[in-house]
Amino acid sequence: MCDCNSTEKSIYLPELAPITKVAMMNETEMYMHLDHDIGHKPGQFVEVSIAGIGEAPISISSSPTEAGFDMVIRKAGRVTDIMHQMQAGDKLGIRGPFGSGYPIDEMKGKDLVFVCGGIGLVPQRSMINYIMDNRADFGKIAILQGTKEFAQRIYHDELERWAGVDGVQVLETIDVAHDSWNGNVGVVTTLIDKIDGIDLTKAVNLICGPPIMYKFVLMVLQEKEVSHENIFVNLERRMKCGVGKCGHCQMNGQYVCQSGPVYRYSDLANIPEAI
Amino acid sequence: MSIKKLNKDVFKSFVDSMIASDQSVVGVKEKVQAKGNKFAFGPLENADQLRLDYDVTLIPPKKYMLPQTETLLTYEVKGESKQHVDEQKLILVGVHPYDMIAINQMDELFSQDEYDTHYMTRRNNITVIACDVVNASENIFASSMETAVVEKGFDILLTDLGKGKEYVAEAITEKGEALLATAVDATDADDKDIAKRSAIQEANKKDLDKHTLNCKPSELSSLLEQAYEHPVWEEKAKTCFSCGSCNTTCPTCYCFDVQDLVNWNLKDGQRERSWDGCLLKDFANVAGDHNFRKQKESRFRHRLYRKGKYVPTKIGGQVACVGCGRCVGACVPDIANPVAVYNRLLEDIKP
Amino acid sequence: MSKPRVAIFDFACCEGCQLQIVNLEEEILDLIGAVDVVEWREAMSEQSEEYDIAIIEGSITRPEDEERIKDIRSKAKVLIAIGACATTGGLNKLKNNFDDLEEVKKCVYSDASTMPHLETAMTKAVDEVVTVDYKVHGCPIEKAEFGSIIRSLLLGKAPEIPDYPVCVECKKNENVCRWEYGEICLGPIIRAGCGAKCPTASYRCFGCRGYVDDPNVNAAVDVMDKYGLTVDQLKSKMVLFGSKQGPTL
Amino acid sequence: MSENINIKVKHLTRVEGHGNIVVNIKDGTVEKCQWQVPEAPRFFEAMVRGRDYDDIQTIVSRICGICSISHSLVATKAVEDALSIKVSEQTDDLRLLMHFSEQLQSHVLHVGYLVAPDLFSAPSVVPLVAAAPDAVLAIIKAHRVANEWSEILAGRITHPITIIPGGFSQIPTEAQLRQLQDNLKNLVDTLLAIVDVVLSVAGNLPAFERDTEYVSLAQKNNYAFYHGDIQSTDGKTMPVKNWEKVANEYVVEQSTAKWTKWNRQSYATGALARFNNNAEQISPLGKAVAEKFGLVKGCCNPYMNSVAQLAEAAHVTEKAIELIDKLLTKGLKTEKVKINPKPGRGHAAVEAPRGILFHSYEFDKDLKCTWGNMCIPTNQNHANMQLDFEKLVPEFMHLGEDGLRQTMEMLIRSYDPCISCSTHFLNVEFVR
Ligand SMILES: Cc1cc2nc3c(=O)[nH]c(=O)nc-3n(C[C@H](O)[C@H](O)[C@H](O)COP(=O)(O)OP(=O)(O)OC[C@H]3O[C@@H](n4cnc5c(N)ncnc54)[C@H](O)[C@@H]3O)c2cc1C
Ligand code: SF4
Ligand code: SF4
Ligand code: SF4
Repeated sequence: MCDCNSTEKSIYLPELAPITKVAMMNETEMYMHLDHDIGHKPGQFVEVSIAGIGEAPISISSSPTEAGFDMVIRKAGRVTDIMHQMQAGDKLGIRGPFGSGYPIDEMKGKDLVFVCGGIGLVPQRSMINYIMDNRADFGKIAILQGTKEFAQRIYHDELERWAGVDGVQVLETIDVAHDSWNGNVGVVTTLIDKIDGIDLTKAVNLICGPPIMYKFVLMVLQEKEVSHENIFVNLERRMKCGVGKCGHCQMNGQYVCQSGPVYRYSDLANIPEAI
Repeated sequence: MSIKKLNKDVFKSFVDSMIASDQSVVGVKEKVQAKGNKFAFGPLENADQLRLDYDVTLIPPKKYMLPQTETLLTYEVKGESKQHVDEQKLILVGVHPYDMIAINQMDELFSQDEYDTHYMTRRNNITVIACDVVNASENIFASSMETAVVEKGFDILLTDLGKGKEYVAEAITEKGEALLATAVDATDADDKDIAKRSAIQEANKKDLDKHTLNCKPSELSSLLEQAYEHPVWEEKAKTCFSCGSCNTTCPTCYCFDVQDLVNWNLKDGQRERSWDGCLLKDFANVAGDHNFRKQKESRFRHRLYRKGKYVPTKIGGQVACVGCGRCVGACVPDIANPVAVYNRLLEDIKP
Repeated sequence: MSKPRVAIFDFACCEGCQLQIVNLEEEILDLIGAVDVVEWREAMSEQSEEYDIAIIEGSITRPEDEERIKDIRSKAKVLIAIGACATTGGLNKLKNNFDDLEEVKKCVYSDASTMPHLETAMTKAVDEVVTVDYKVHGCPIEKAEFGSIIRSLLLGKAPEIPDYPVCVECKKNENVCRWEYGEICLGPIIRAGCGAKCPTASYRCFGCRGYVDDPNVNAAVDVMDKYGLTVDQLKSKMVLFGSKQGPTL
Repeated sequence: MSENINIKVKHLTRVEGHGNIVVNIKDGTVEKCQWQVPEAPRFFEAMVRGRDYDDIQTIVSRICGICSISHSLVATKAVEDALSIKVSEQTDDLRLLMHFSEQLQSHVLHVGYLVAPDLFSAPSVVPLVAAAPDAVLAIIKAHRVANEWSEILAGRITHPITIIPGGFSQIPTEAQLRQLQDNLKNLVDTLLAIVDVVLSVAGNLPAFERDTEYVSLAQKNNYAFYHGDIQSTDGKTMPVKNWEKVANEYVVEQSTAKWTKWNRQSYATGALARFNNNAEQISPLGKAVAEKFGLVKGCCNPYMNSVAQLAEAAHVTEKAIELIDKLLTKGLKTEKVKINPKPGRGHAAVEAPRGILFHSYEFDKDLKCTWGNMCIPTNQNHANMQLDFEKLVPEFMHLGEDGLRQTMEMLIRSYDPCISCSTHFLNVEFVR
């Protein structure tokens, strides 16, 4: 037993950091920037705390190559409702970063395919922008983004910017047709066949979206004989503590807050609760 | 360190002097209000209240390290938070071996990876006096789980050599040694006493066996490896109330919920954690009302996998069911007994 | 920000839940400090048509009550039902087990049964007539739970109302289970939040807070044999606060 | 002086339940003057039928949130009478102790929260928080102590859970009783402070008298709350089992609650009735309080009911301190409830804070209830309120509309009516 003294800092104690920028991205999603460096890796998340309201796990959306960090907040409940009322200058409690993040080293030199559904793009963006800032280290990039409705699209400026980068292709679709939209209509899986010049079986495929999306994307990748080693999924779970104690995020033997939320699909073979 | 012998009177005055000291003393008492003779840990006012011949307590002594509800932080609403750590010193008297082993497991879980100072501070401030079992409870199966005797974690181990007339007390820590030294009239235990103690412990290893697991606990992990789709989960969970009593009475369950409370001034409040249970319907519910363990059987299975497989991988292979039998008695539809489930699996599967 | 205006209204009930608000004792001064109570017939003479939060006690048992509750709903931004009578219909729904109230009335009052003041209808919970935003369960409500729900709302946060059974709180209180005495305790299918008051006082839970969202009533039926009890006995306990709502046996 | 007055108070405030006052005066002649009860009927007498004997208390406790202890106690006594169940002396004493707690709680609530605003010409207790903070805090404290007292014995404040046929599901510990006794000793000064505050504005109690029959329980050596026979100030007594011959309930048009009469057209029950029948037995402190206000046996001013309540508040506090001494001296025993219920019919009465309360039940061989009848104090007061009104209106109409209305409202409040419970007992015969 460790005899550390009791004045040790609590793992549940958040640190206050001011919000420096907010912007509504659409009706339900809010962008936030905090000038607060937490030394994260792409794919990690923080626990956002508002004293009196509660905590919520929120992905870090920006690359560690930029100062501070970005979040995108969907209005879904107690904490996120209040976050939506906040403005630049207001303070948020932050714990973290938590989680394992993306396996950057092994992605180096490879072609990468990002399959994103809705705000699944949010955590993926932390990796995408890291790649943009270290472009030479990575191969070709395909970014597939599917959104339910036109009005719910997020980060469209950025999708455009990425599309202009050498060796990067951005494919976008929406589920329901819309007058102002002349791009692809249909679910995100319909984009997979449109990827140009990337051998999916050799690429690293990274998936993040609503729980239901994984099954379908994985089915298509299965047909394309992509090995499970080359697929990474980013999973959501209920979380209370973020530090592997409270038990809520557990799927079979894994604590998502510690060993996830990014998993190599082949590592989930014995984790039937994962997908 | 020393092994002493305390006769009844010496033992009584030893307990009374602890009570008279500046430390709080909690021990096993007969529950006054209940109609049956059930037992519970509670503050001792005098040595006579202490019942070391108890069978099992209603809930385990983990409530002193991980209280039903505790404050983690105090805060200004939407502002600064301060950590709240309870530093009260406590002597905990009468912890049975299986409960001690559960505490040892929890110590490991709360200190590994991220150190939980709230749990660990409480833990480090507790002096534990463990005691060997004298009366087997109705559902105990410590023999099967290899938890009938305990070797570490406590400060002093007491063994009743017969009807509370004589005790052997062994201190294994500095804290324990210092405390035992306050029993000034205690004599050194001789070889005969120690032999008697061994006989009692050996007997317990065999006799705390109201249910018998048909394999070694170490084999559970590989048994469960093959049991995920077994029909037993649905068979049993059909009558599960999702009441979580199997969690709330379990000495090795430690999942918790966290909630923020606010005072009437609406300006300050506290963040509290309280016991949760993986059998409760909403345990794995997330926004959008998506429930990752929606089916009763998946929650029922999760608990038995946690005990037999998941937690063991975190704590060096030890099985996280210590055979106290509490869940067996607590489950109204009588489906929670881990031995019954594991044995049912063993009928069909070879570990 | 000005203080929210709160109005408290009662329908058919024992007014015990309003009493729990009075029973906040010293805390009621805090409550008065945090909100403007603009109408509360039992405690004050002032009345108001303008309020933000309407707190409703009691069941809806007459056509005229339906009109009144609809009117209240149209004026309130937030409507909170307090107590079993309002949240589930509670004990008042025992009456609904009689098949035909008109006939019952005729047979009782004969000529007088058409007198308007004797009008009665099947008991309804408030949410059977209008939308209810939040429910404070119990018969009576627990003043501590009521206080924390109100404070939560004042902070702009949806209150956490348990959807797990009474057993959770009962076990935390270290009670001996009533089933061990062969009593039919409804704890496993009833919503917690009361702190398991009854089993803690060595009395079986009789279900005043209503069922959890997904009660396993079939399990309760299965269990009866094991305890040497009959399903009729179970029914007779479930009917007290559980008539004509949730799972009926 | 106004010749035409029209008063229509819909849903009188600061009373438990819904009541209306209607007065029409034309050219100085009273054309209409009514106390109406429009409360929604709840049919408890029907709801107990078919239920288990051990669920009766749970059901009928919900008749009234404020006097739930009285309803629970009287129902349990009636069930025990019906099923030939005897209880121990300890059970009896503990129940009496619980019963006292409700008297204190209810009286403090009534005088402090509901009547005091009238005496201070305030619409509610809220403005008094600023005007007389000490008095309000004293009232809150007395109310809290009374509630904590109930909770120790009844398991919770409202709707008791520990009272079971034959005894208790759980009794308090000796430590709890000792603590309670200390609290009650400390409470005496607080109560006297409240008494002084009320005394300072007692001049605002209207001087109105009407020769009235007062009915309550009475006992030789006790100020009767829990045991005793029914007694009238007209000199008649009646054993409890014949209570229906006292109440003689009947239905009137203006009310969903039934009315009652015994020896005259109406009678009154409540604290003043108890005082008028038991004044000799009140405790020294209770007596001192009564004397301060000049309350003496035979008082026929209904407004003095609040004063009688204050005297009783002092009485129960003093008596409870004694009773705890008795219980502690004997030592508390955990008694297992062992009963052997036999079917039958039974009756009981207790004094609820607002007056005498009757319950009767019958059970069949399966111990299911086949019949129930209850008569609550407010029912017994409705007719008397109406007769008071008829004398009061001509006497006080010189006050004009506002003054008259205020005087009439105060009259109803002084009875401490429990209107919602009074409407639960329309004599309905349900056919399945
Ligand atoms: C690793 C990770 C990263 C995430 N990243 C983001 C992100 O970048 N942006 C984003 O917007 N969201 C993100 N989320 C999701 C976000 O954490 C949830 O939406 C979270 O619930 C919001 O918290 P809240 O307090 O606003 O909602 P809550 O008030 O917790 O309620 C949300 C919903 O959760 C359920 N729920 C919560 N508590 C209970 C309870 N006690 N009982 C029953 N049901 C309950 C209900 O279905 C409720 O509707 C992430 C989640 C994870 C795990
Ligand atoms: S297994 Fe038994 S104790 Fe556990 S949740 Fe189910 S019914 Fe309750
Ligand atoms: S007494 Fe009732 S509430 Fe408590 S554990 Fe048993 S069944 Fe559940
Ligand atoms: S234990 Fe049951 S009956 Fe008692 S208060 Fe709680 S929900 Fe109501």
